[in-house]
Amino acid sequence: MTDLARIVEALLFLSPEPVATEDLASACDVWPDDLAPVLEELRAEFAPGRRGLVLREVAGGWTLATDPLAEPAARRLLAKPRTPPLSPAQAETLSIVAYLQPVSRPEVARIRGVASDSATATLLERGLIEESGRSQFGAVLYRTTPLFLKLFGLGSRDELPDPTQWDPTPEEQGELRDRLLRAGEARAGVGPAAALGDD
Amino acid sequence: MTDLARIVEALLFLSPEPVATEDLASACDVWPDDLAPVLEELRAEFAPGRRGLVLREVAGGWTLATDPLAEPAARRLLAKPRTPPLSPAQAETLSIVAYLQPVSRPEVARIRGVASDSATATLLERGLIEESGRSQFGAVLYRTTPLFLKLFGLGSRDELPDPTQWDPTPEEQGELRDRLLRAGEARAGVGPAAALGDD
Amino acid sequence: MSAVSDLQLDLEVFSGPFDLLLTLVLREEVDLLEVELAEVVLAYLDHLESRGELDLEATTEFLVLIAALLELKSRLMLPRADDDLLDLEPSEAAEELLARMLEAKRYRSAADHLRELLAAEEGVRYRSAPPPPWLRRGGLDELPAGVYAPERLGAALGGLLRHPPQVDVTHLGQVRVSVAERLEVLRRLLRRGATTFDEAVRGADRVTVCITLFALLEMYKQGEATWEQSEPFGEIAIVAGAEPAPRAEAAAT
Repeated sequence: MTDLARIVEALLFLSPEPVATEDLASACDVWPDDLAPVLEELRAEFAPGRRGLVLREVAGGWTLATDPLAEPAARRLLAKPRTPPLSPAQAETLSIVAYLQPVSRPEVARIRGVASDSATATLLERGLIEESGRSQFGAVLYRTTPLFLKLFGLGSRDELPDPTQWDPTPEEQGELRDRLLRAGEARAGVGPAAALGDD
Repeated sequence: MTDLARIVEALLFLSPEPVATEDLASACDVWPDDLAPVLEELRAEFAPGRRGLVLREVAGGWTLATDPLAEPAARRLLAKPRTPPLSPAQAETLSIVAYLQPVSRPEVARIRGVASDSATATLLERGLIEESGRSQFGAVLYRTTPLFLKLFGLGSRDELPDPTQWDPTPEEQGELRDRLLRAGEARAGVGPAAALGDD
Repeated sequence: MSAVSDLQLDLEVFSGPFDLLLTLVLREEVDLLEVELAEVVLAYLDHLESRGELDLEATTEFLVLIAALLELKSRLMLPRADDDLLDLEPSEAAEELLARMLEAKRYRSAADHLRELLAAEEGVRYRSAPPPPWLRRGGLDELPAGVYAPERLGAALGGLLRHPPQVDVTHLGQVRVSVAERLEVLRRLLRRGATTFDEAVRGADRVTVCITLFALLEMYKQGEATWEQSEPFGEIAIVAGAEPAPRAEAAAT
């Protein structure tokens, strides 16, 4: 291992947050380009399945993380539960914030069709979203945090897939429209509202 | 690297304190004797001079530490003094405390329209605000600190800039506190206490 | 099963589940003008009470549906409305509902994706140990004086003094507006003399506009108010009727 690789390994171990290539370079007093081969070397060294640690690129920087292989033992040693899963309301609120940020709570409520105050409060408390100023109407705006990217294994927000990929096809939309109109005939204990809600 | 060595590497990476052999063994669900060769393997892997990290056996057990080689870079990356930016939530909270002090947390929440616990906690932790007794209703009151005056370059609280120049509704009558509370309530609409968080 | 599809109605012109009524109205098999929407709302409130719980999701669904019906009915009932105003096809109402449902669905699917991402990260842990003592960053007290600009505080405070434009109350909005409230608004305006519909709904969101129109229809029915629109899309002038009806409030809320 080169000295530069050894230093970078140590920096990644010490830093509580992912470190951008530029910050690593200036700490090591080298050009970012000089760091590229070192990061490749470390990436190969800490490739998944090789060691107990994996080198990851998340939240715009580099960081070391444990291999899931160690999870049962880590749970026994640290007695700390991992991040609890998200409730459906929290996940919906988070997805709206992630895609539309900065976005206000009223806007989230409009899209979800229900008030989302407690989901928003939980996401704030868990550090997945944060305030980012106010809208022109004075409503607090929210955005996602670096912790969100880190916990979801994303390098940046650009890695979120295009959400229109989940939209129904025009044919399916036409069908939904027809069903809304024809729901009476299709109704066998299931109304139009419920039928659409399940799609 | 064996799976057991990988797991132990991950555990040593995660643990902030040295871990005793027995604790490592029970976390890995093996006998301490089974761990001896694994620790030898890791000790050779993380021998001084080989990598950026060194495996050390100290009084309390085993621990990973960085090689002194990385110290200057680590200081440049992590120990350099910096002025933490004020987030929008922190700036709003701090301005309310600065202009209205002493002020209670529920008042801050009413004016901002959202719970401000994390902003308040950060300002307290950084020493920009401090507690100053309790209101007649038992709520903790806050005021700014001498450090606040120093960092904002103010000789005393009287030197806070006159907010008139930023006042969007100069036609409104009343004390600053009343006006802030009225505006906060107007922004919150007629909504339930949910908007105020945990007052 | 959502509370909305459970809702059974027993009205003068229709008896059966609410979602069937919706369907029949959209297919023009039941005349919306003959449906007492206030009765539907009352039935729903009774229904909620009997369930003993408030299902926000279902309540919102109901409100969206009833608002769509209110809007449709309002348009049908507008006096002197010409063909332009009557052209809201049932398909347009369906279109509106569809658009909302698609948007909500998009982010529900994105939410599912996020939950999958999080599940895939199961077992990935990051180091959270504090840095060693020799690396601890100095506190703020080591910073030089004046690193922050006091103007930042003045500007932040100024922002907090701003009153939102009235439209902002919609952010707590659609679930919280009631016919009783809108009756109150209309009566208050009328006590000061004649008013206009625009005045009554200034800055209001769509649902509030619908509910206000519904409140106005209720006042009209009770002889509390009449209104006039001289041209399509023109201003709607509202004047107090000859005989304010004492029963009006009970009937409408």
